[in-house]
Amino acid sequence: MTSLLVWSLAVPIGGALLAFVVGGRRVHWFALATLPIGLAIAIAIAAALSRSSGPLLYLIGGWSPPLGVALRADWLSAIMMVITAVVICGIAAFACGDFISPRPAEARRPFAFWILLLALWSALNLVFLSGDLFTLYVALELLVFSAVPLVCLDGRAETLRAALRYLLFALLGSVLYLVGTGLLYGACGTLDIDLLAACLRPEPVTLVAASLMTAGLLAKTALFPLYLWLPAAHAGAPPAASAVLSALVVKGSFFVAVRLWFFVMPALPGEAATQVMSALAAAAIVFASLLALRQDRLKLLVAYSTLAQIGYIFLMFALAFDEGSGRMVQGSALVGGMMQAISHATAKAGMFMAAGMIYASLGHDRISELGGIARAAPLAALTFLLAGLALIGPPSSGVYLAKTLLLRAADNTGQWWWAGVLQVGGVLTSAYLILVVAHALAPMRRAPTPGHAAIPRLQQAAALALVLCSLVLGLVPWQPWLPLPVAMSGHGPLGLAALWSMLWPILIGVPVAYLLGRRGNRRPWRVALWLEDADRLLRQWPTAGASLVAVAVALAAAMFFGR
Amino acid sequence: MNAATLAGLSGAALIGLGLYGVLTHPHPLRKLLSFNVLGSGVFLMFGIIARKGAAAGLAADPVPQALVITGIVIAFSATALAVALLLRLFAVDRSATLRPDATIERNDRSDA
Amino acid sequence: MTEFLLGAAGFILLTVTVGLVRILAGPGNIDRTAAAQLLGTGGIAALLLVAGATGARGAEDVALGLALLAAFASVAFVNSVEQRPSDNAERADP
Amino acid sequence: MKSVADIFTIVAVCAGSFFFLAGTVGLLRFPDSLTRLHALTKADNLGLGLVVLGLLPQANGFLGGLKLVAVWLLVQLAGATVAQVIAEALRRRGPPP
Amino acid sequence: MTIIEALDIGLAFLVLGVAGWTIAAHEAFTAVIGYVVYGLLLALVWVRLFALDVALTEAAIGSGVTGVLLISAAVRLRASEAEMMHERLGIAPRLVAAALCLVAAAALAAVVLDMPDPGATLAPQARQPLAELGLGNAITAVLIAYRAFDTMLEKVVLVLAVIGVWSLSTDANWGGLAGPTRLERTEGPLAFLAQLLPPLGIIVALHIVWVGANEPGGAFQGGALLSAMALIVLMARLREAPAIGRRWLRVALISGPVVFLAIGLLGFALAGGFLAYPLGFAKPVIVFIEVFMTLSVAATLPMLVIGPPDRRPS
Amino acid sequence: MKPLASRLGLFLVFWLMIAGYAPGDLPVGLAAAALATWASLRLLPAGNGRVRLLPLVGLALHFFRQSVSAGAQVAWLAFRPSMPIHPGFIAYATRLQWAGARNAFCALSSLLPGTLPAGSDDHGSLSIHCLDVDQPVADDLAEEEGLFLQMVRDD
Repeated sequence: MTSLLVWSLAVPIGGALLAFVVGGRRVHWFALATLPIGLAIAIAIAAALSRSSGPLLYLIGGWSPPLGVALRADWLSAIMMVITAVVICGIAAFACGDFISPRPAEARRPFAFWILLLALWSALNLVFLSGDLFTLYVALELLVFSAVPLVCLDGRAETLRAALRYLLFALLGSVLYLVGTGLLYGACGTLDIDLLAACLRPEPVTLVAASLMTAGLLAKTALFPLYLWLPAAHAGAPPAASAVLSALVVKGSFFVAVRLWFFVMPALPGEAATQVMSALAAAAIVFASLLALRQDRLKLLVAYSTLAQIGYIFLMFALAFDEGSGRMVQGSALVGGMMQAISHATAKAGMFMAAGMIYASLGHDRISELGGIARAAPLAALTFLLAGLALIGPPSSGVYLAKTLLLRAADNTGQWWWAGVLQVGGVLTSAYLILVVAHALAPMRRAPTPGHAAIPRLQQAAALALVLCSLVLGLVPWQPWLPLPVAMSGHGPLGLAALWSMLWPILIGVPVAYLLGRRGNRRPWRVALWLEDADRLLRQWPTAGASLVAVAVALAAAMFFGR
Repeated sequence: MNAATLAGLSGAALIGLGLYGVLTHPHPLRKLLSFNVLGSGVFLMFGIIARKGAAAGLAADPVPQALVITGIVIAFSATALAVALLLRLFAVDRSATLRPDATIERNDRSDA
Repeated sequence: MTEFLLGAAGFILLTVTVGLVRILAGPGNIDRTAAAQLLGTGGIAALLLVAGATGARGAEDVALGLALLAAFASVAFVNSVEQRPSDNAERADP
Repeated sequence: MKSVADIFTIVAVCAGSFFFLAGTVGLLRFPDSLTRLHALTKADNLGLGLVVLGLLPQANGFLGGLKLVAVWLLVQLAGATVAQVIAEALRRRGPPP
Repeated sequence: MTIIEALDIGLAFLVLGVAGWTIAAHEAFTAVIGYVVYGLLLALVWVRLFALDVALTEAAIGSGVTGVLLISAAVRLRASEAEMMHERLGIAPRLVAAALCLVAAAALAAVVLDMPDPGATLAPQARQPLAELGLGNAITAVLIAYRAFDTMLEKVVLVLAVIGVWSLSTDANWGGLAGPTRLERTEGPLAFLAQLLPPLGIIVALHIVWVGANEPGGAFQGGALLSAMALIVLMARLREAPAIGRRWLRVALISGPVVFLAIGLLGFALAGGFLAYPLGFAKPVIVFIEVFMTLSVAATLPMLVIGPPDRRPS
Repeated sequence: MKPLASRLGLFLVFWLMIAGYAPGDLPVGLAAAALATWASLRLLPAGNGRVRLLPLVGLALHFFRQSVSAGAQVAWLAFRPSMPIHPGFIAYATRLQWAGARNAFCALSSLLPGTLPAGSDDHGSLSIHCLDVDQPVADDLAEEEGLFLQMVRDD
C-alpha cells in the first residue's frame, strides 16, 4: 500500500516525460489521461492513511535514513495531495479551453503548458511527501522550474520581466534554504526530518540554519515584505497559469516552512521568532488588502488578495506556539492554518479563472469599467462573487472553519491581538470585494468590444466547481485525518451566530471600500498614496533583497535572544 | 587553521560577496553572475562539512559531496533558464531592466 | 619531496596570479579572454603538483577535463562576437 | 634509483617553474597584446611540459605517465588554437589606440 | 606555517580576489571572464578538499559550460548595459546592503568556526554497502544508490529547464533550429580544434564515466565533457543543432530520467522496492543507468546553452 | 576502409594512454574508440590528404625541439633588459591547398619560435605575427612547410 507514495510521483513524472517525447498536437491527451489516475492515487493514499495508525512510510531503494531517503505521508500530506489533485483537475478542465493546439502540428503554448502542469503536480506531491530536507530542495527547484515558464507563456515584455524577477528571487530563496540544509547536516549528520527532529538542539549552527531556511522559504512564498515578484507574475500569466501559481505554487514553499517549523525543529524557534512570523503575516494581511483596494485592474486585485491570504496562512505560527513546553504544537492552530491554505487554493483558483473569463468577455479587466459584466458573462461574474464570498467565509466554508480554529487558538493562548488582525483582515477582504461588486453592478458604460468569443461551458463549470468546493470544505467530516478538537464537530455551522459572524465584516467593509477604494477621479486619501509609494518601493529589487537579508537577520536575532 | 576551515571561511566570504552583488547590481546578468558566486560559496560550505566528516578511510564524507554535484547541475539549469529569459526580454523590449514599472513607462513615453 | 612539489605549485600559482592581474587589466576584452588559457596551463600544472604531493586519487582525470576545456571560453567568445543573421530575423519578428 | 628519479623531478619541475616565471615576466614586459600572447602560450606550454616531465617518475607506472603526457598534448592543442584565434581577433581589431 | 598552509591561504585569497573582481568589474563581459577564471580556481580548491568528483563537475559545468553560456549572453547583451548605468545605486543603499551582507557572512563564518571537527558524518555508513553494490567510489554510490531518488529528480529538473528555455521561442519558430548557423567552409583554427578535439573528448569522457564506479568521475562529469565537445562543434559551426522537433533528440534528452524511472519501477517486481537494485546485479544495472544519464546530460546541456529555437522550421 | 582502421587504432592507443591497460576495461575502450572514430569521420571526412606515419615521428621530434626553443626564446627575450624585438605581421603564401593540412600547419607554426598565425588575409595568404620581423621568418616557415609536406600528401 505504501508504494502508492511512489506512484503518486512516478505517474505525473512519467506522463510529463512521455508527453515530451511523443509531443505533437495531442500533448494534452497525456495530461488528461494522467489526471484521473493521479486523483485516484491521492484519494487512495488518504483512505489508507485513515486506516493506518501512523504516517505511511516508504524507504526508497530499501535504504533507510540517515543514508537513504524516505517518503512519508501524514495527515498534512494527505489533505494537501487530495486538494492539489482536485485543483489540478479543475485547472486542466479550464485549460482545455485555452491550451489546445489549433494547428495540426505541435504548438508552443500547449506543449509547454501541459507538460509543465504535470511536472508541477509531481513537484507538489514531492513537497508534500518528502521526508528529507535535500529532496525538498530538489522539489522546490522542480516547482520553480515548472512555474516560471508558465508566467510568460504569452511572451510579452512585462510577463518576461515578471518571470525573470520571479526566477531570480526564487533562486535567492533556494540558495538560502540550501545553506541551512548544509548546516543542519553538519550539525546532525542526517537530512531526514524525523532524525533531525530528534537530534537538533538550539545552538548557533542550527539557529542560523533555521533562520536562513525560513527567510528563503518566505521569499519563495512571497510573504510581506518579500513579495516583489508576485503581483506582476500572477496577474500577467494566462488565467489557467495564474490559477496554478496562486492556488498551488506558493503553497509548496509554505508547506516546506510548516514542515520545517512544526516537524523538523519544533523546539528551536522560540516565542519571539513565532511573533516575528505572525507580525509579518499581519502586516501582509493589512497592507496587501489595502493595496488590493487601490488596484485598477481586476487580476492585480486578485493577486494582491493572494498576498493578503498568504498572510492569513502564516498567522498561525504564533498561535501554535506552546509557552509551557516551548515548542510548536500540531494543534488547532496548525489545522486552522492548513484549512485556510486549502480553502484559499480552491477559491483562488476559481477566482483567477473567473477573472480570466471576465477579461475574455470584456477584452479588458479595468475595474472601473466592469459595469454590465453581470449581463455579458453572468456565470463568470457569479463565480467571482462566490469565490469572494468563500474568502470571507460563510458558515459552511473552509475559511469559516479555519477562522474558528484560529480564533480558538488565539483565545486559548491569550493572544487577542492576532484575533484582532484576523477580524480586520475579514473586514478588508469584504471591502475589496464590495468594491468590485459595486463596479460590476453599475450600468454598462460602453458596448463590449465585438469579436470576443463566448466562454466555453467547460471553463465556466470548472471555475464554479472549484469555488463551490471551497464553500463546502467546512462540512467535510475531517476527523479521520485532522487532529480536530472534539468540540468542533458538535458545533452547528448554520446557526444564527455563525451567520452574523460573516455578515458584520461585510457591513463594516462597505464604508471602508467607500473611503479607501479607488473610484473614478476622486482624489485619494493621503494614507492611500503612502501605501502606494510603499508598495512601489518594496517591489524594487534592492529593497526586496535587503528586506530578505534583514528578515533572516531578524529571525536569527529573535531565535537567539528571544527564548 | 586547516584547509577545510579555510575553505569554510572563504565560503562564508563568497556568500557575502555574492549576496552583495545580487542585491546591488541593477543588470540581471550581473545578478546572475553574483548568484553563481553566492552558490559556489554555499557549495564550499558543504565542502567543509564533508571534509570535517572524514572517517572510515574516506578523506571526506561522500554525502555532502554528492549533494554539491547535484547542486551544481541545478544551479547551471537555473542559470540557463534565466539567461534565456533575459535574452528573450532584451530581444522583445530592447531593455534588460528589472524595474517593475519599466514597460508601463515605456508605453507612456511612446504614447506621449 | 612533498614539500618541494607543494612549493613549486605555490610558486607557479604565484606567477599565474601576477600574470592574471596583467591580463585582466586589458586593454580589451579580447586580451582578457586569454586569462582562461593562462589558468588552464598554470592551473593544471599546480593541480598536478599538488595532487602529486598529497596523493589525491584521480587528479589526472581532473587535469584531463581541464585540458579539454582550456580553449572553451575563447571559442565561445569568438563564436559570439560574430553576428548571427538569425538575430536580425528575431528582431523583425514581433 | 629513487634518488636519481627524485633529482630528475626536482630539476625538471624547477625548469618548468622557471618558464612559468618567464611567461609572466614576458606578460608584464612585452609591449602589446600580440607579443604578450606569444609569451603566454609558448613559455607556459613549455613550463607545463617540463612539470609533466618532472612528474613522470612519480607517476604510478608507465601508463600513468602517458596520461600526463596526454594532458600536456591536449593543452598544446588548446594553446595553439587559442593563440591563433585571439591573434586573429586582435589583428581584426587593428593596432591598439 | 607549513608550505601547504601557505599554499591554501594564497589560494583562498586568490579565489576571493577574483570573486571580488567579478562582482566589482565595470563591464559584464569582464565580469564573466573573471567568473570563468574563478571557476577554474575553485576546481583547485575542491582538489584541496579531497573532492575530485566535485572538482571535475565544477571545472566542466561551473566554469566551462556556464562560462560559455554567460560569455555569449554578455556579448549579446552589450547594448543593454549603457541604459542600465543610471539605475546604479547610490552610496547609501550600497552601504546598507554591504552591512547586511557583512552580518550574514560574519554569522556564517562564526558558525563554521564553531562546528566540531571531526563533525557528524555518514562516511562509515556510506562505505559499508559499497562492496555489495560493486562500487569503489562512495560518491557514485550516494548519487546512484542511496540517494538515487534525488539524482533522478534532478534529471527531471534538467528536462524541465529545456522545456522552459524552448517555451521562450516564438509560435512561428516552434519546431525550428537554435544556435549558430552552419558555415559553408570549414577553415581556421576553430574548425581544426572542433575536428580534432571532440573524438579525444569522447574517449576522455567515456573513460571518466567508466572509472566513476571506482575512482572520481561519473555520469555527470562525463556527460558535461561530452556536452562541451558538442558545443565546440556547434560554436565552430561545423554542424547545426538539430531542430527541437526531432524525435531522436527528444529521446536522448529524456533517456536518463526515463531509464532511471523505469528501472526504479522494475525494482518493484525484481528487487522488492522502488529504485532497489537486484542482489548481485547492482553493478551492471548501475552502469546501464549511468550510460543513459551520460547521454541525456550530454544532450541537455548544449540545448540549454544555445537557447530557444530562433529560426523557422523548414 | 583504411582511414577508419587507422583512426580506430589511434583512438584505441589514446584510450590506453589515459585509462591504462586492464583486460576488463578493454570492451569499453573499444566502444569509446569506435564512437570517437565515428565522430571523427563525421567531423573530418577522410579527404584527399594522406598522412604518412614515419615522417610523422620525425616531425614530432622536430616539433618538440622547436617548441622548447620557442619557450626558451620567449624567456630569453623576457629577461633581456633591452628586449630586442620588432613585432609585426608578415604575409606568407602557403603551398598547402587542403584546409585540413593548412589548419594543422598553422597550429604547428603557432608553437614555433617567434611566429603566430593570425588568420588569412584577403588574398588567401596567411597573416603571421612575428616577434621580430627582421628575422628571416618566411624562409624558416618555408622550411617547416617542407618538412610538413613530407608527412602529408596534399592533393
